[in-house]
Amino acid sequence: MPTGLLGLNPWLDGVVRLLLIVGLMTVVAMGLIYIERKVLGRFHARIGPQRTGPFGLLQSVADALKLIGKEDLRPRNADPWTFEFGPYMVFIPIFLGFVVQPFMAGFQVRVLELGLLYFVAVSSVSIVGWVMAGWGSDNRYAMIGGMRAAAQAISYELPFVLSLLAVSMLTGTLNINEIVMSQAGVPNIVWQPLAFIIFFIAALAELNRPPFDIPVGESEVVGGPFVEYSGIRWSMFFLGEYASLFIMSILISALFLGGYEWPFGTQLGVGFQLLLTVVKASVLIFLIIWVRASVPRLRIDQLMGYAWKILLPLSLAQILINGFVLVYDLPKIVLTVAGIGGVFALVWLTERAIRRPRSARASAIALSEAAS
Amino acid sequence: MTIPLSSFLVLSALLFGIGFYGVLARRSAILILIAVEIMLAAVAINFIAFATYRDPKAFSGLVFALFVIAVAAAEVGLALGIVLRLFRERRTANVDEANSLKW
Amino acid sequence: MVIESAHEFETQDLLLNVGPQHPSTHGVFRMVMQVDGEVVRDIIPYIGYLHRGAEKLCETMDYRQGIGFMDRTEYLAAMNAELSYVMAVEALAELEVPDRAQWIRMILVELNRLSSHLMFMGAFGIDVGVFGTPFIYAWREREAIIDLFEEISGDRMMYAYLRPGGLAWDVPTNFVARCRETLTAVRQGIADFDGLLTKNEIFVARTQGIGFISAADAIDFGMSGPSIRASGVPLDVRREEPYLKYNDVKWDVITHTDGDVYARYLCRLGEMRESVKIVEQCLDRLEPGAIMPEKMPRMLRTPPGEVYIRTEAPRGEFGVYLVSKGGNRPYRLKVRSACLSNLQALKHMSVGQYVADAIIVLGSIDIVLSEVDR
Amino acid sequence: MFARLPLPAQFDRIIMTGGLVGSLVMGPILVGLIALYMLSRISGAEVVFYLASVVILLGALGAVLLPNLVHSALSLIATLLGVAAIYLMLLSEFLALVQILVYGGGVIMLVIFGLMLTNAQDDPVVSDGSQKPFAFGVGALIAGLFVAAAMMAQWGPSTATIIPFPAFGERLFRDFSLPIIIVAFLLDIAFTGALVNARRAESAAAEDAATGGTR
Amino acid sequence: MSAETLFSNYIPVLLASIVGFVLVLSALIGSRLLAPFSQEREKSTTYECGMLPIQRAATNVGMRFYLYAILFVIFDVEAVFIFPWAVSFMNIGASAYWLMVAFIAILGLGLGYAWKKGALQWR
Amino acid sequence: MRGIAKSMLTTLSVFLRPPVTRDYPNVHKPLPERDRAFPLLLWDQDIDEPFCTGCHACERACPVECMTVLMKDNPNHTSVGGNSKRRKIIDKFWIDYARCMRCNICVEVCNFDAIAMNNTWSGHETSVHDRKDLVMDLQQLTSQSHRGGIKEWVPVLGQANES
Amino acid sequence: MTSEETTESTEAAAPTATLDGTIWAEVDRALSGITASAERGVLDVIVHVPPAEIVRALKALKADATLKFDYLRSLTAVDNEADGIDVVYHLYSTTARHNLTVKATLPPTNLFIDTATSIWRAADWLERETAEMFGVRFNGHPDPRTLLMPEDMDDTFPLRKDHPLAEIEILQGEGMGYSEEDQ
Amino acid sequence: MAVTSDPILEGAVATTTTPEPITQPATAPDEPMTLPVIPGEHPNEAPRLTPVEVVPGKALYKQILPGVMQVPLDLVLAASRKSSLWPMTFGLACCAIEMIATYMAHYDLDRFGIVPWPSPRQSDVMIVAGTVTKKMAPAVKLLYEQMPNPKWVISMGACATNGGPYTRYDRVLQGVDKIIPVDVYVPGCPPRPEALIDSFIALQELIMEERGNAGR
Ligand code: SF4
Ligand code: SF4
Ligand code: SF4
Repeated sequence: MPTGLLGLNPWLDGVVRLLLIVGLMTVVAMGLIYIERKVLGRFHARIGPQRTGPFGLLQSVADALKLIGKEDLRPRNADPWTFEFGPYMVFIPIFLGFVVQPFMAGFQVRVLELGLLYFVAVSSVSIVGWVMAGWGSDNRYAMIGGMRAAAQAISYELPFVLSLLAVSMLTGTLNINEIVMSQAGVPNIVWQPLAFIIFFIAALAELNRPPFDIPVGESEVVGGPFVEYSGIRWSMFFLGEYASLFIMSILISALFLGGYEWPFGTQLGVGFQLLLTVVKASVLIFLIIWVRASVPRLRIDQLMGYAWKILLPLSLAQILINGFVLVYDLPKIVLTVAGIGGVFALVWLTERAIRRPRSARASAIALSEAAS
Repeated sequence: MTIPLSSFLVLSALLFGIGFYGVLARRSAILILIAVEIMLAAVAINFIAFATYRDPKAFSGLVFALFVIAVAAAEVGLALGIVLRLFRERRTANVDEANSLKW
Repeated sequence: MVIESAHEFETQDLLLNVGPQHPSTHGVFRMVMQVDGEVVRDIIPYIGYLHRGAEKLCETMDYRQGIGFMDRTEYLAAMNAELSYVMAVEALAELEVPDRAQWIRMILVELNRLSSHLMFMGAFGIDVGVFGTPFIYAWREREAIIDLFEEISGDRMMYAYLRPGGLAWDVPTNFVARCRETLTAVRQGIADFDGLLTKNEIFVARTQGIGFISAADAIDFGMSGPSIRASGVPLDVRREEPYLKYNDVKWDVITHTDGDVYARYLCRLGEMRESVKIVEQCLDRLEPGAIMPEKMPRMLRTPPGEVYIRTEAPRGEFGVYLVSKGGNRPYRLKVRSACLSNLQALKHMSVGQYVADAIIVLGSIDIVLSEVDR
Repeated sequence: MFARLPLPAQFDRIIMTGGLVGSLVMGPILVGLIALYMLSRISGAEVVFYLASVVILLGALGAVLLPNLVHSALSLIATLLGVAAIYLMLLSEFLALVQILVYGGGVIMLVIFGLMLTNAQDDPVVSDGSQKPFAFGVGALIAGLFVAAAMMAQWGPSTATIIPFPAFGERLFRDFSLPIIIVAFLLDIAFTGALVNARRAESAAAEDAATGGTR
Repeated sequence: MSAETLFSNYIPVLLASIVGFVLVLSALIGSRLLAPFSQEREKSTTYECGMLPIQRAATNVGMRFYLYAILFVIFDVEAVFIFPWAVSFMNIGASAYWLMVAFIAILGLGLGYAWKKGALQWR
Repeated sequence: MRGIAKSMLTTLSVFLRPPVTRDYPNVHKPLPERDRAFPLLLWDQDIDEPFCTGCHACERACPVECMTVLMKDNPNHTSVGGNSKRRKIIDKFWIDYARCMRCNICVEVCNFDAIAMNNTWSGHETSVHDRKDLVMDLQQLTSQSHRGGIKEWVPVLGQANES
Repeated sequence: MTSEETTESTEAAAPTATLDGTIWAEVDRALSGITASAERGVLDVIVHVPPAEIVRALKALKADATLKFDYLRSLTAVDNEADGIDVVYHLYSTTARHNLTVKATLPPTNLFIDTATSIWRAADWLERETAEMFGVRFNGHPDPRTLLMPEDMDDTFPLRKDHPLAEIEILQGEGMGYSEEDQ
Repeated sequence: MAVTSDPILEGAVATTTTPEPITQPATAPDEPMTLPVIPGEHPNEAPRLTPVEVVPGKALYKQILPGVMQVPLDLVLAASRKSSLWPMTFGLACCAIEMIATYMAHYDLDRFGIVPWPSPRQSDVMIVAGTVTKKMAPAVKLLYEQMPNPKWVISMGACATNGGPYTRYDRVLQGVDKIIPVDVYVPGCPPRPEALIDSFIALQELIMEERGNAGR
């Protein structure tokens, strides 16, 4: 049997690494909540948490403690099993996703041969938890929210998977570590700008971040599947959300930005690698928060249409182009050119699709007249 | 491998039996589909088990299992479509009420 | 075969209850939507959760005491509400308002229109789903206007500053300069909104072609304000039946012909620019002088009679129907609420749209519940 | 101190029950398995195998027995995830993950949507009745036959090898090109059929709405 | 890769599910210890913007969701086939590439059909 | 997407501006002198008694009936040997801050300039745990003025609005 | 007042003033066959129409080619106690830009009037409100539920003059503060 | 079906949503139309406006831990609660505007860790900002009841405290403390945003003072 960290047997080794991950996840999720509030505060020309601890640093801790000390309600009509197990189903898959995240060379829980497939497979399960929460709450907002969440997640999973495959085609492997290491020279974003953008958009949708937050949109469904959850059970969803935000930004940086690698060699040591990961992930997180502060929410039909009519064909095209270039051994720069062309196509298609033609008004009139 | 092949086969047999019971005993069309899924899973276990244990190249069985998964997915989609239509037109998802074919 | 379970398979459209406590009903409005999938099939609005009898109470108050209630009736544009009320009293009591008071009133009313439209922008941005940002931008500028009002009248929202005949007291000496400062801030705010929303594809996609109402329907429903002007009816009391000094300044009635939510948004944005223009002209023409008529009775009494005064409030025509039977208090006071009429058209505008659209259609009407319910 | 534990009042919540079920059913099994493992009676792999089997069988039983169809569907997830673990035991990493991906994310969602659409979350258990003994008999018979066959047959020694994933792909796409194309057509056909049926259903619903069925 | 490596790779996955479960459970137990507890009838009514619920929530959702789910399952299966292809097509060469082109094209036809039939349209 | 980019640039420009937050409990924004918090009774420092004579004018004029005025003979009146010119003086005075709508009418109707709106922060920071504590009695109403803690604002043309 | 100069003559709101120069002539023509009388209000002309004829009159006013009162500004009522209840319509024409006030006086014993919802949809909620506030019943109203009142409190009419105001719960004075101090 | 039943009392309203037009006879029915005005309290009001009794359930640690060991836990819990008071987004009238202003950039309640959540299930504080009419009161009451313990109520403004300017109208509830217990009252009509912040500070002090009750 191969020995892992500290020469322990694989079980113990796994436990130790997982416990480290648990600590990391808790700290990071709380930190992310704090950071998001601070950054959003700046976007809103205000300060954000300030009075709990120095610079409000203890804000998330206070929130967490308060949530633990908060009564945990279950509505009378709720379905007990689904309602109570919803948080588990949401949280555990996200936690499983940590297993393959590359933080630095040599530290991650496990290097899986099929790491990407594993990640995709595992994270697709958590949507069941959303539906459980939504259905189990016996609440109409929760129900609609859960359904929307499911529809959105399955729609954006395809562009997500396909653009991720586009990257793995370049390297010929599904092993995240190998993908990262193959980017020691040039990060993949250079070869795959289109895939990067599609992946980023799909990741936003998978994370239910704006503009894809219709399942939890306050102005429509008052918080979506979690309306009825209170106290610690609710905070599990919350924690999961931020943990997956963290995972997702690590993953994007690993796949497209080169993770812990950079073009100038590895002589600076593992600490520096960790720093690189953190910096790249932070940039992405800032970007995600920035998007949150700036864009309105899409409507469900636009959201689904965008996934199926624009992102899916484009990512299929990206795969075929990648295959063509690789099979016929064309210079890699073709990929870049095609990718940039694809980005333009994406922008053009987006603007065309989203800007409804004026004639849409006529149909709106017809509809409202038919209905009334 | 320390687990004997027969363990897998027994598991798959039990699973198949449960699925069979579900198909026969329940009347909701959707539950019958669920039971069919269980049976298919049992079958796929058999395929892979035999492939792993009995096929030196350990290959065809895996591919078969892959195709089983693929076809099962397609089957669920189609069957549910039919159930939905049945439901919409007959107001029921109960197979016994849908046993006449003249709709 | 006995169908034992048929009742379990009855299909029913989802009844979605929105309000009275819902983040996007702008107060205590409630509507029940009949939803099929995500499409709204029917809407029943319920109002009256804020019906608190301002009209009835005003009948027991003398004319000055009533001003406070007018403030609270239209709390987002209290100046406009006060203006209608005092104009009604003035019309009955035949008071002549001095020029300076009129100019100041006009400045204040337009500033209040600005702050009310800013509020709309913010709330509407939230409805469309931008996380907090528009609200924050709106309030940054609104706060400037509120500060100005506070310096003038002493209160942030309930100014109680207009009086039948003129103003309660004169504006501070640095008023003009402060006003110009505020206008600068507001211009920045308008620019921010313009940058944040107007061209944003998602915003456009969410609002264009949604909540259409034709000009004829809008007139039939008695809509007014930006809501009707967005349908192409240039109905603006300031232009049709000018009061104060609106004839003496240059400004345009903003109309759009699309009649959808986006047009209503653009109308308000345009109106904000017009208001800035108006205030600037007023500031230029403001001269020292009296703010009250020469001879004011100690206790204002009105002869018997009745009058229906309409002014253009930010949300539309704010009418005050005042019946007096003599004495120092109204016999009957009726507030014609623009929002009530606009809200009536909600069902017409949002049936057949998506749930999310129904919510932004509601947002685009820009209701103030205490004006609807009074 | 324990006398002051207000157990019934405080622990009536299902999650406690969930924890209890977890510990009462899975706990003894787990403890037993670990004990056996410690006593070197069984290997680590067998521990996992028996655990997975318990999960699979419990899940399957839940799926066919639970009255509420949504519960059935959710309990099916346990079965399918367990089956994925079994695939893993059978050295097929890829199939295990595909099982999770296709079933856990896709098929279950499909089934749940189907349930939500037909309003059939509450299965007419009442109407099940008569067939149950018969079904049980047949199911037990088949399972018994298979079990007997599996136990009686002499299975030779294992020849298992792990195929590296790229090699699997290579052979799949070299040797099975025609089936893949056929699968593509099959998927297309299935999907078109489903679409047509669903759209028919939808137009039926629309007719409902139009003829005042629901309004 | 040997079977042992495979297992040792997936041991943390098993452990992680247990750890995750225990994490949630312990948080819940901690909350049970610290949080107040009361059973009031009104408190456990379903939240509905301050109104008592009009009807049970579990009514049917739109057919649209279902259509998208079917589409998703089909394309998910497609993705499943692309996974092994992506790592191996370089070894096979052009034939595998064109096979995949055909595969995607056939499914693309299906998507196009659905598109044309308006299955991707919400109304 | 260009429009979205524009939105994001707009938000970024705000991100780069300094926050506008007033750090409230630490920093109090200067209140304008016209600020109307709640009415207070003024204290006649010369004679050391309130200005208020208890004439009930404000009580009658208050639109929400939140004042109660009880008047008494002034024990400090010149006729009984004191130094005050007020024959009658306020005995008990309550204002229910919880009901007052801060309309300024009481100030406008008072003929003795005995009541004024509090324009300091003390008028705003009045949260209590029991609503009965919001009923201010004479002592509470006058103490701030007694201490000289209030600068009353007299409208420049305040006489003009005796409607 | 500058504000009044545009529509009607500005001064003298005496009800007996002459109606020259107003739209009364047109209105009179449009209302032929209906016994209407008019007076001059402060801003608008007030037309009194018998309640029985109100729908006919309003229809005529809307349909008339020169008047075209297509916009219902407001609809309300005034409780004149013994003299019954006036239902008041404020009309406006978006094309011809003139105003008119129409009044129908209902005797206190028969508070029924026909609905105007068929003429302007704007009348819908306004009539519902008037109905629950004054107890006026609008015959043929499509949706005569309460609008502002709670559903179960629809049998009192708060805007009537005889409707009492609530007692104030007073804490100060003879209430709490006083008694405590005096003990 | 016209909706006549009270949704709060009956639990169900509008089984069919499209109101059937109630066709009234064109001729007036000859019932007397001057309905009696019922003076004083309306008979239907009593059940819908009964005050809420909070049933505090004690936390487990309060029951099993010895007294000394409770103290630090109480302190930590109270301190975290006071730094993370989440109000429900819930505005009733004019005061709500000032409440919104308090959330906004110039005042920024987020500095105190106060962020609004739309659902009562996640909120600790209910800010009753505005006039509680008798039509709205049941909803307010229900929302309060749906909040999990521990929960607090801030009554913001004159109307919420005792009806304020509208007290004398008989459709207005004379103070929200008639139906739910209130912890902090902020006077003013409307209170300034600073006054609301001040009330939060008062509430924080209250929480710290009552920390022995933290497990309530
Ligand atoms: S404050 Fe003025 S008006 Fe009021 S009682 Fe005193 S003297 Fe009279
Ligand atoms: S300010 Fe107005 S409400 Fe307050 S006490 Fe004076 S008169 Fe009454
Ligand atoms: S207290 Fe004043 S500001 Fe607040 S809701 Fe009541 S009337 Fe409006």
